[in-house]
Amino acid sequence: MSMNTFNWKVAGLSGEGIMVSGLIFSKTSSRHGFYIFDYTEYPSIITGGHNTYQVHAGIEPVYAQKEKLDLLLAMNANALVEHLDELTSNSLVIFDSSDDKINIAEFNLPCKSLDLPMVKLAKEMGATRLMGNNVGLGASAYLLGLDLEILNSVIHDIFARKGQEVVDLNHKAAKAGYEFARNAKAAGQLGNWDFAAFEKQEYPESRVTFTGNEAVALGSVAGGLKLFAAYPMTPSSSVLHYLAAHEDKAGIVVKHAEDEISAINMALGASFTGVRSMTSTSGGGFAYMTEALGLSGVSELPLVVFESMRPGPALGMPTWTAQGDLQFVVTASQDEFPRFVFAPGDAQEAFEMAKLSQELAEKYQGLVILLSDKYLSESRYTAELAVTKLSHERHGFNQNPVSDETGFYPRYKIDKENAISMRSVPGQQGGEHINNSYEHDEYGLATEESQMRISQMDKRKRKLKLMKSEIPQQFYSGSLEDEITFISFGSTKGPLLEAQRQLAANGKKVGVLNLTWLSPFPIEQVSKVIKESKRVVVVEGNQCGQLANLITQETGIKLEENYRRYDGRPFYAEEIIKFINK
Amino acid sequence: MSMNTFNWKVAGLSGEGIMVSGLIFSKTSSRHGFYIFDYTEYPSIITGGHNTYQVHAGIEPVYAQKEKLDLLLAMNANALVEHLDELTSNSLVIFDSSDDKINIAEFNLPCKSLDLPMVKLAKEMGATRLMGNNVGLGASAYLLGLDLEILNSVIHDIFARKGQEVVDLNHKAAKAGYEFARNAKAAGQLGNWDFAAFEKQEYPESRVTFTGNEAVALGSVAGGLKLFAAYPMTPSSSVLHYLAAHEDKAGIVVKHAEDEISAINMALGASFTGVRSMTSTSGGGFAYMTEALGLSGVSELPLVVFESMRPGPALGMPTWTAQGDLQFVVTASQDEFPRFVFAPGDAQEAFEMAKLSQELAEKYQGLVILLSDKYLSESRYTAELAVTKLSHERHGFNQNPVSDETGFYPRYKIDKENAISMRSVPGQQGGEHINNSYEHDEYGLATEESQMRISQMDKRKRKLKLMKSEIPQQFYSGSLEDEITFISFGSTKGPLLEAQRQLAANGKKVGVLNLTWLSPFPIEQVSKVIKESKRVVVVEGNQCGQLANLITQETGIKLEENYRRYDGRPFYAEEIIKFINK
Amino acid sequence: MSVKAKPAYPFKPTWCTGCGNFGIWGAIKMGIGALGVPKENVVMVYDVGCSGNMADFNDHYGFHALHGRALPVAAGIKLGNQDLKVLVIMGDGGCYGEGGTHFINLMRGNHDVTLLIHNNNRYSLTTGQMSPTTRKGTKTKSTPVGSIEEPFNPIAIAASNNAGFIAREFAADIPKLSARITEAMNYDGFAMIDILQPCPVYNPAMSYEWYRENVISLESEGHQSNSREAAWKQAMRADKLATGLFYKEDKPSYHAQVKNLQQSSLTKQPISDIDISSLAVEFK
Amino acid sequence: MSVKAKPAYPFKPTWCTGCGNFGIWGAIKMGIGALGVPKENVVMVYDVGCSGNMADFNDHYGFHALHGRALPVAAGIKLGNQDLKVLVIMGDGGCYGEGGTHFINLMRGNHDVTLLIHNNNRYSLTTGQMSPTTRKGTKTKSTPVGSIEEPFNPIAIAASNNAGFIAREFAADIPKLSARITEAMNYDGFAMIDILQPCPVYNPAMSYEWYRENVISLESEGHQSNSREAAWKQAMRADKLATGLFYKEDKPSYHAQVKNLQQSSLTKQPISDIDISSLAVEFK
Ligand SMILES: Cc1ncc(C[n+]2csc(CCOP(=O)(O)OP(=O)(O)O)c2C)c(N)n1
Ligand SMILES: Cc1ncc(C[n+]2csc(CCOP(=O)(O)OP(=O)(O)O)c2C)c(N)n1
Ligand code: SF4
Ligand code: SF4
Ligand SMILES: [Mg+2]
Ligand SMILES: [Mg+2]
Repeated sequence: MSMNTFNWKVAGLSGEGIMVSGLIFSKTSSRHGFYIFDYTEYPSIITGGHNTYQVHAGIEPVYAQKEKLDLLLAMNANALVEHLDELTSNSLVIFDSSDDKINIAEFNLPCKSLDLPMVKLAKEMGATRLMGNNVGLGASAYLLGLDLEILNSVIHDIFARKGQEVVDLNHKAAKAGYEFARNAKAAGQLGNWDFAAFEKQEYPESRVTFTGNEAVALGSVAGGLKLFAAYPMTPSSSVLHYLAAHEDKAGIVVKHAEDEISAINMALGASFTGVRSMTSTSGGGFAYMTEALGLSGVSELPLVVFESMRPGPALGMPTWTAQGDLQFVVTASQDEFPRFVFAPGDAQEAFEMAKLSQELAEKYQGLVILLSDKYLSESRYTAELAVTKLSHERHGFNQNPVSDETGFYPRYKIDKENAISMRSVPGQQGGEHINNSYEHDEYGLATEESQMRISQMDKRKRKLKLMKSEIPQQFYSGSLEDEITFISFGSTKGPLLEAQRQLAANGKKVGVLNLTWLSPFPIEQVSKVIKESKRVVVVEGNQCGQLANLITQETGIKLEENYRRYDGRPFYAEEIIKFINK
Repeated sequence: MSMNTFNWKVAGLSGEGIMVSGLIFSKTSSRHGFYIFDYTEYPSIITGGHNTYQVHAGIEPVYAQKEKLDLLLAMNANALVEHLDELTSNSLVIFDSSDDKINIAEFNLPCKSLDLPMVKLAKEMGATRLMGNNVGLGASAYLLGLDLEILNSVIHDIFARKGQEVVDLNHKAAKAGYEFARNAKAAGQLGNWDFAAFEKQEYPESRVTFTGNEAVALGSVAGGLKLFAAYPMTPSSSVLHYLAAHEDKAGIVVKHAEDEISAINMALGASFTGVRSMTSTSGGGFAYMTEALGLSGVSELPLVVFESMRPGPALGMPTWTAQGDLQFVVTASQDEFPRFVFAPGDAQEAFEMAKLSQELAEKYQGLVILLSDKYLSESRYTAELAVTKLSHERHGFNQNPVSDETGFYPRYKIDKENAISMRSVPGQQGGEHINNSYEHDEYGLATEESQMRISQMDKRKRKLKLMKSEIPQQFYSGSLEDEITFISFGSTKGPLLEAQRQLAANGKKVGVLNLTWLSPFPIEQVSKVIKESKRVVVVEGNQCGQLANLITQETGIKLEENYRRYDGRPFYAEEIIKFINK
Repeated sequence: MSVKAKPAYPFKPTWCTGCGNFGIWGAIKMGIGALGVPKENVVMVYDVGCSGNMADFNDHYGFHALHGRALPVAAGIKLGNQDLKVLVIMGDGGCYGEGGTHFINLMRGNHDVTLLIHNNNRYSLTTGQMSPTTRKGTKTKSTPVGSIEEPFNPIAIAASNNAGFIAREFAADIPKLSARITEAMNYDGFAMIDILQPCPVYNPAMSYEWYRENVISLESEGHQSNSREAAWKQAMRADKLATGLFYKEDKPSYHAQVKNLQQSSLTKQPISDIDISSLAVEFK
Repeated sequence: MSVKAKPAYPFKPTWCTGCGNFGIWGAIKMGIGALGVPKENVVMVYDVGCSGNMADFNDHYGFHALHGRALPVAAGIKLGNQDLKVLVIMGDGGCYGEGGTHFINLMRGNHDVTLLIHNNNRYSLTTGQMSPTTRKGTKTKSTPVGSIEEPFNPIAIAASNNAGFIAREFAADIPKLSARITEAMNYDGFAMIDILQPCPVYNPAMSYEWYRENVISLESEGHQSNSREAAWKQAMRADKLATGLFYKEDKPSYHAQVKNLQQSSLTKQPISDIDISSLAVEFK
């Protein structure tokens, strides 16, 4: 039991409503004004595998999942086996002995438990087996001191599209669970178990909770996305699903293409007409997109590619997390051209950077790769949407292109003062040019001439200098006194902040430098922090230390100490602490 | 005119026999016992573009093309325009005023010239226009002091399959040119022009001349290649053409697949049955192969991928050279697995390394990428084939696989002492297992378990240590006294050696460290040379310094000085010298 | 009970209750059994998908390929060792979408492999998006207001594209399907069976009952399987989904036309005695 | 003369003497001319190949795509701005080989683009290897003892795969080809013309004379272009190569079925006024 936080988990068979139940509980927590962090695990099969959804909530920001549970809602016997290690003497387990044929004594639980006849209670009131989950939610709410009204409001919002009858039954089920737990506790069935419930907080107008992928999708829409073409691949698919489902409200066009190659080339085609476009995939699909990245590069076409990592090589472990594609995405595609590579650290940053990606792709007429991983993509975070009305200027469009004596418009004009040349789009008279995947001259016509080649390569490289000037302050929470400075990128931010907080509570000061800009690389910032740090540990989700490699390549500094994980699981603050204490 | 070398070039319209003429002249030179280096240029269209073939020959090894010509055989007026800069007062130009309507005075040649009526002479003897090229070859032979008999022997070998009549006509044409030149010289038409011809040398039994691609193809056959599947892409296609044409003699199967993805997956399928296999492509096709690289990695299937670079991004300049894919091939594919990346420096090394690649792919059960570029792939070098009979042992095949109680064979057995587990192949009783693109257990069945994942990742990584022990001495021609040490990779070796020789002749000592092993990287060797060098210059064929990046990443040493070229043209010794003298 | 159970090998199917893959799986085992070929001589190549998850449920040599790429792997295996029987398991998504060009191009080569397409009209493993065979107007996760594309017709395409053995069967008709699998695996060349596979989770509309009502057997129609035209017409009909053998024609398979495979498979050709001297001659 | 000449814009064709691309090029210019559409509203998307080299010879907006990928680019352009006329130039290698899955899948969507396939039965730009339409037994650089595959039949495939406008013409019949191009570009949907293109350099056997002897016009046969079956039969006949309009059917094009494109093209939809508040609700 920790101060003003709780850590709740539901676990059971995939396909049996675990995900929805978790979401309901998470939203309920959030509507109490709590910060939440949700983490889910599921296997790469459709039903029958083991599925978990855990919610870490608190009145102060929470950054990551926690290992030790306050409350485990075990939807079958296997859930007890799988999560025994996560229980302490202060935990509580809810299970359903009648439905799941559980003899609880066999499990040697270290903690108290509540035998809740979820299925029976549900069926008694005419509800379905699956609705029994809400009995468990109601009980959880009572035990952690949550408001049944708020739980009911969430249940309403989630099930409204299935009709009032369904909503009512679910409400009844929740209430039954709530009351069962109250009675059991009152009857002393939980012994001395208790949870120090904390107060509801203010629930700000701007507050939302969403997953990294939802944040990316929404951020892209906020950034002016118009054409989204993609091909499903775990863990990126929910961006496609979200955008397809909201095509209308978002005012965009979504195309599920026949493969990743088609998706990226469609996005480039649309970009040529002047609309902001994007594709999304995971590492395997990204592999097939690599040639087209260079087409964006050589023809200076704006393009945003979202890539959400999972463990490889090849198919690897589809539903697990990893940070093993970093060096691949930084160098992917033949030859060289400037690119942005961003790796947001949480959903708030994912939203902001997705928005920014749309902007910067257009401004610098080229490629932005937005890198995520299963952990960020499918975990749910608290965020604030301060601004919901946006107005974008357009960058680099010549409103009155004029062709010269060649009959063509110098779309790729060489101008040493100005790396970025003005575009024209089809339909504009006088703007005719070729958008070429070959090396080309100022009009876009193919060339093999030495001088023109050099000029166009140099023109494209000149953009890099401007791109570097966009690099913002990287997330750095630390000071000169820190005993250790952790350097990480992307989603590793959360567990490190969680570790930082826990260590601080024990009087140990550590700093966290989390990089979200991987290309162009924030050389000076990173060098400075490293030089001023007493001890640096690079923490990343791969085996060979790709961030460490990149840091060495860019700064010339070799960093010897690192903590790496490559088993598909996310980092845990507890383990990071163990690592540095050993 | 240089000491015991000549530099000859033929230039004209592509599709008009320039390539064959150049080849004949090159072979003629080689059969004099001279070392040769041939370099060709042509555009990415089928006929009508400007095409050149140049032969640098000498009695000492020659390493690269030279800028200044001893003799230019200009097959049209454009050839004179294009190559004016390459002429000195000592050069000689052969042209055909009557056929090409050339008024030679207009060109302000710095040198003497010979007006040779190639087409007229050919037609007079009943030969075709194109056979007129042989008139030019005959004249060239006379003027550079070559043996007409040897020229005729080459003409015979090249045209024999077209019948004796064609051979005879070509012989006549060569003779006519030879005599015309002799008469012209005797008549004083060349003024004081003369060439210090040098002696025929011994022509060793083992001597051959071949292009980098031919060397790779032949070396692969020598290495036990059995199944070759590929898709054409300049400048890799000649490997496909060569192997297809020699399927029978080489005892292999060649498949032109419907795309690169099919090619690499076919090669992997064949590899699963136990045969040595390979695919080939250029950067654009390699992009589509990147996912399957990881399949080789995760399932530990031997595979050799030949990649010949050309300038990009995207289609770039198909028929020109570049070294811009280095970092891409080193990191390509999602997540991490050990791989060899080799970049031979000349045709001799290309032959040896292609042979070695077949061996090492099998030995380490994984991926070998053999990296070339247009310059190495299509330039012709002198080499020695000392050994033409080869016998290969097989690595890692369990002759008597035994399945255990699971009914499967532990193909991916975890053994901390032994990173390499023994394979079984379909058809072997008791060897049943799954070759999986998912993460898998010891039998190859899919797993998402944390411990098994870590074990298999660690197993694969353990191979890296053994692979490192294979790293041979990298090519290093230098000493502690050198004023400059050049570091390069792959085909840049030649121009640097040429520069080294020319500088040495002028009393300036420079060293050359040319890397052919890029992964695993020869960290110690490179660090040592750098530390012992007075001044290091990294020379590479790209804009951003990818070799320099890799060196920094691997050694932690930042190298500031570099000489780079990214206009599709190869390095020239003359320009390297100019660079370091400025 | 409080100890994690070790899995039994091969693993037990993880398909959803009612999944059409169960029937196909049964038919495959029976169909292979009837071949009378030693277990180790049958290689199964699996694409990625719910269908491909079968890789862990069988006891043959297996190759779990990348999404859409099972066919080139299979062709490569057969080129490496033609003495093997090669059976390819693909989904409609992998076969007609991601790997579409392999399907249309390797078919023309008559590579001697048997291809089963578990056609459930969905990308099921990735939770039910539209696939190339999804009917126009269908709402899926990637087409929430209805798909716009008209569906791909694999049988008609095969009939127009030189395939020598073309069949369609229903997943639930196990005896017929297993016999067809045996027949296909005995055929010397490229044999495809498009299998109508119910996916109750993501394609509930096309249920077992729906199929029973909409399927008609070619045999009952007196269809002659030696006419491409008749095959094409049956494939194109809008009223019913015909099952059975649409077309069969004897012709040499790919490897039978490769000179270096006339004597023996590549796996049997040693590399202990390579002589490149005759190849070296042209470089003199 | 001793100064390098500056190129004239657009560049002059670099095709070999006698190349069939000359005729097609002429027909394209005439065909577009007859549309009466302003030059800037016609976008040409070129695949890589000898055919695609035409990118530098025209004066329209052009997109020179990656090998095999011209179709998805074209579909993307049309989705971005449906007011443009989109004409796609591909070779048989890019369209039916490398890009085969785009061909079979985008066709089904009825994207409103016109696709010209310069079908010379070879990969010509890469010096003449086998392509998907190369006839069985043909010796090419990649098949020196004769190709094993039977050829891909694009017309029969299109007839089996929901294409709404299917034609074949001969490169040298410029009036007929140009009229067909105009007709195809006026068609609202996916219109393909497979063009028989002589390549005297790498496919000398299929010369102009050969084609003249082997081509027959559908018009002369009284072919009715409203029957898929008749189209398919004409496509499959072995004796002759029929030219003309095989099939035509009116149906809504892809963009016409996308709700957000009913009012205007995406390019006309501003991004100066985005409101995500209604989207944010579900995240509360
Ligand atoms: C390159 C790549 N893209 C996408 C995916 C994700 N993916 C896995 S299976 C699949 C589709 C499965 O559909 P289908 O082939 O019809 O098989 P089913 O699950 O329906 O049996 C997809 C898109 C992947 N694994 N690799
Ligand atoms: C990914 C990739 N693979 C291969 C190539 C090489 N390539 C360029 S054009 C071409 C084939 C051209 O054939 P086709 O499309 O029929 O056009 P044609 O030249 O015959 O007009 C190939 C293989 C490439 N550019 N990109
Ligand atoms: S999702 Fe569909 S295809 Fe996949 S296992 Fe379940 S029922 Fe079968
Ligand atoms: S190679 Fe063939 S297709 Fe290419 S330009 Fe020449 S004749 Fe035309
Ligand atoms: Mg499917
Ligand atoms: Mg072609």
